[in-house]
Amino acid sequence: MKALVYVGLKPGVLDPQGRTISRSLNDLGFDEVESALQGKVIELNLTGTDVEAAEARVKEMCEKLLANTVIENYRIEMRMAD
Amino acid sequence: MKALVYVGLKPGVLDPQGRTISRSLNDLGFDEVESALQGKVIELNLTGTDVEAAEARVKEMCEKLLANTVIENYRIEMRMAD
Amino acid sequence: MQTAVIRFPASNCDRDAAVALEKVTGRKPLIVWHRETELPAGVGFVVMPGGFSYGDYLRSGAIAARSPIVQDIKAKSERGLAVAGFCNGFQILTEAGMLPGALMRNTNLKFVCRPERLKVETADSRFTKTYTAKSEVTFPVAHHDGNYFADKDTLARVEKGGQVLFRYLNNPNGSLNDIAGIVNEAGNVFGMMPHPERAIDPMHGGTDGINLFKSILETI
Amino acid sequence: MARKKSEMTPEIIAEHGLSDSEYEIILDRLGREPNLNELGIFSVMWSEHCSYKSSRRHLAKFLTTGDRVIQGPGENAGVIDIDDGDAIIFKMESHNHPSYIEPYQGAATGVGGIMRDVFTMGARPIALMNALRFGEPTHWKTKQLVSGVVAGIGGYGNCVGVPTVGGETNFHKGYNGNILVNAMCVGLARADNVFYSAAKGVGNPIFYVGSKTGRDGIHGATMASAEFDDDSDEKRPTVQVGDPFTEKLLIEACLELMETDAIIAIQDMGAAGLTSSSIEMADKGGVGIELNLDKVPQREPDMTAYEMMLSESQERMLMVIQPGKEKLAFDVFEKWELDVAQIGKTTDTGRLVLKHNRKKVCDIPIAPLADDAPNYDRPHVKPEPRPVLDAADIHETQDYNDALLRIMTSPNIASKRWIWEQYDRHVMSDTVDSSQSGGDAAIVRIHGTNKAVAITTDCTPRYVEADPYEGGKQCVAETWRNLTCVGADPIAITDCLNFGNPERPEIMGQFVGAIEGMNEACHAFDYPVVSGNVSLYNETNGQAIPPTPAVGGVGLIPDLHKFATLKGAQTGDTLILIGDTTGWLGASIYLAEILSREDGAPPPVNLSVEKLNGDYVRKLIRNRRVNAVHDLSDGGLAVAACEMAFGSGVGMALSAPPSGKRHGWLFGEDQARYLLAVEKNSVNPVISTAKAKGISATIVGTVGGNRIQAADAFDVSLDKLLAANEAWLPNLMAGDA
Ligand SMILES: Nc1ncnc2c1ncn2[C@@H]1O[C@H](COP(=O)(O)OP(=O)(O)O)[C@@H](O)[C@H]1O
Ligand SMILES: [Mg+2]
Repeated sequence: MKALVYVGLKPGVLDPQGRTISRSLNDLGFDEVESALQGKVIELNLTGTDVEAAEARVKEMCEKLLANTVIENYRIEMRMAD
Repeated sequence: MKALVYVGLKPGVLDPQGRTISRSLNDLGFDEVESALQGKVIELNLTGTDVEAAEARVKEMCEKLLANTVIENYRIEMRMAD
Repeated sequence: MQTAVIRFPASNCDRDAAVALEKVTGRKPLIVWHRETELPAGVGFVVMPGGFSYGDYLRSGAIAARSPIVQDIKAKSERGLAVAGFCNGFQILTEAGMLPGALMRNTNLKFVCRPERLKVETADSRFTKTYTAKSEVTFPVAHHDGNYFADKDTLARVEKGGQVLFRYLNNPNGSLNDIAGIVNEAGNVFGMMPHPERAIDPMHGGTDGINLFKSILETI
Repeated sequence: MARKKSEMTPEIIAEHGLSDSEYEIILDRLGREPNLNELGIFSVMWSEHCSYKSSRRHLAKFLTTGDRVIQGPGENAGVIDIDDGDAIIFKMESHNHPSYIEPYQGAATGVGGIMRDVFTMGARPIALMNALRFGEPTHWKTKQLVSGVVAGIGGYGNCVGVPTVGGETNFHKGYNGNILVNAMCVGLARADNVFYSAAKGVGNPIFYVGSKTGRDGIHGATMASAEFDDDSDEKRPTVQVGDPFTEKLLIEACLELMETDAIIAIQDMGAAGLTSSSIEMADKGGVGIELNLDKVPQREPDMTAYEMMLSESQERMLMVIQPGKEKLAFDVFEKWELDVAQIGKTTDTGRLVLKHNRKKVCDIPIAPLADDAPNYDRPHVKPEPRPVLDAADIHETQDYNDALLRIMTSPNIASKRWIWEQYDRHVMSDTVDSSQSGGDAAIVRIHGTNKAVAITTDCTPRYVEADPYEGGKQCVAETWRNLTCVGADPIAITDCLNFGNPERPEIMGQFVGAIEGMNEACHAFDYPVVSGNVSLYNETNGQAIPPTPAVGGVGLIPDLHKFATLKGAQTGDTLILIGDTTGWLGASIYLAEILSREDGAPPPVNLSVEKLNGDYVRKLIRNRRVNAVHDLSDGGLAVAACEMAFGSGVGMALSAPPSGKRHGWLFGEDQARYLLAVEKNSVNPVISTAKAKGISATIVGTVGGNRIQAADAFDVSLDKLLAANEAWLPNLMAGDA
């Protein structure tokens, strides 16, 4: 089983990385880029088969380690192995 | 219009971040974590309405700036504004 | 006074901190390995040193903040133990929730190493009592993630409570309100991005940092 | 013949970079055909990178011994004695090709690799340097390369916690297609606890420590020995990713184990990974080695023997452990959370035997791999000597203010603050002086003592291009001079010889000429080469880089009460120039920046004058006769005076030339010269003693005010000039991602 955890900055927190990316894209001639945000994806490979239980555990991982909730939001997507 | 660009290390490339994350999740008692991979998501806000044309441009952005294809893969997801 | 420096994997200013503590106390600090679950008895002051604990992977200081020894230090700090974190140590203290706010990537996205002038905001604290309020000091900075952030309410509370001890005169990283170092509400846990432990020797970085160690060690 | 029904097609052999005659030697030594694993092993061992097949016979000419040399070339790094039982271990290495392909990781792993060379020998790394060459600032790729390389060097060194204290950075169109990233590491060890790579004994356990093995950079060593063409961007091989966190743990773990008697021999896995490390250890110790590849910690499933032997995964070490100390070794490495495995043993067969999946997959004699490696005497031709230019025939600028400003904001002279502020220069708390002051050599204190090492890297490729022999001399002389400027006794050098394709006689001519020139300087100064590295095939589409033999010098400051920098000039000081000025403008910065010309012979280096002048300057520093010292190099007297003014924060006024034209006087690049800021009452003794020794010493100006002036030439505000000098690189790099 896999969990995809998306971690991004909360709205209102300045994202210098995103800003630099959009500026550099503009500099390269990609004028259509209005703004950019950069976040992280953490892909976890998990043992077990109970998706619901696993998701609850992943939520705990996020709160405990994967996200810093002072500045970050997170979102979890569970996937069965393909 | 939005483009979500997922950038991750190619399979086989060392991912020291992912390894350290999975180890420390194990240390915190999350034994179900077998491995972890860390990647980036870049969310681009774009002007224009032609999704196909936009996607081709985003692909170009990936090749030129957003990913280093020597070690990284990328995947693009287009979204109409909601 | 027995002091201690915590050593995490890839701490790299642990020796610098130890040299500073020995210089001021005349006694070698204990070096405590991160796997320990309890601080040795009798330690009155703990330094979380600079470096790149766990490679700064995930977020700077994040993984170290979850280590067993930090849980023990956190509990003891709630009962009054004096703790200071410099650079990565500051990041660890915010990640552990021992200090408010967070340290984000420098706004120009680059690592910055330079001597930085700071204003001592107040001498009314355990960590700055031997400085003159509003005086200027120079400490080196060397970090990639030193951009102090806190939400509006937290920031207002920190400012109002006089918890800001040092401010940059020439903000190198985008920190809100030019904040370089803060103390917790109780006044016993302190963190700063600049390196006072690299400013204790005229041959290397000047001597402006000595008073910081003197201040805290006098009060214990 | 056996080759008829061979599995080894000419294509496979060619893909492995082996020539027909090299393959014949393999057949002869083995008495049979190699299998693919064996072919791969021969191919990396006989690559230019590992075998030095084009350079070996010329490197052998170097002076490599001296009173303070504990270990010269041939080990992972050179070792010198700095008294009191302390030893300094250092080396410089290139990571050019990978840095061009993936600037961040290429540069980062370059730093990681050179550090491993140093701590493998028992030294704690205490300083890093970097010598960088990029293409034209306006070239489309340059900015991205500068940005990535600098971030990579900082990202690795900062994390590991070793200060990056200095370096040099050039820009020239000759590097558009091939940048140079040369990193140097200096470490501190106890002279009686240095570790070597020769395996010893029979049946001793072989340990693998560090990161797991993946399919990284397979054939990296052969890549470093091949030219680029336009397709290289497409055929990009995998580049290794560095993990400075593991490196830091590896340093601490190795140094901890080195405090015990558990290690018999140790070797880092650099280029050609497990292959070259095991073969070098066995060959040096005259033993055989048997490895069970099933035991190798692996990052990916189903790795073949071929892949494991050729992988260039980073942060790995191989060691021979004292029997009975296995548990001790395991305990230390496990404490530091490193992968560790006992993967084999030493044997008395003189053969490398590999087992995988319970089958023997390689069985070859070790001696031919190392000793019988090809050793070519490539044809070489001397370049036509260039004419000596007479300053009188060279156009003199009509606007000296403008000329000074242009030179001070030119790519090679402009401040490199944008670069070195991204490097932690202070960690370990022993940096006495670094890039920060713009000084000639970095000064790093030996922890807990009152002595220090001085470190510098130098090379002036345009001189080497103009005349490889004189240019080679100059590179060594400049490092010697820079160490002297801070009051150090120069001890020894390391080098990184970056050149084009050695199969071209004119390139080989540059290479041979430079080495012979360097060596002459080494002899004149009693200044041996103790380690080094060769990087050839730095060319794209037949366009070679300017010949760039980068030299890293190390010296000793015995007493930190007596050293100098260019920071100490005081208002009221007199400026004294040591050394003769003829106004040499051939191959100068003035010629390049003001007249867009790169012609003319470079300034000759008179080594005995160089020695005489330098020894005198060092003595003045030791006697505390001078407040500030700076040597004259690129841009001559004018640039040296500006740099001293920047470092000291006070203006300088230069007097009119004693004779000759002003441009030659101000911007000429005659060698063996130093600019001293001397307190008033020391001026007469400094000059009269010089005269007595036959050394040219001239009063050339005074210190004070806030302007940079030269009589009848320029007069500009110090602040304005400094601001312009500082602005050039940040402006170039503005907005990089
Ligand atoms: N890549 C770099 N890394 C660190 N420091 C650098 C780098 N490039 C230049 N510097 C610093 O800038 C200063 C000027 O360099 P350079 O002109 O090469 O000095 P010199 O001519 O005396 O050898 C030196 O102090 C040097 O250490
Ligand atoms: Mg110099």
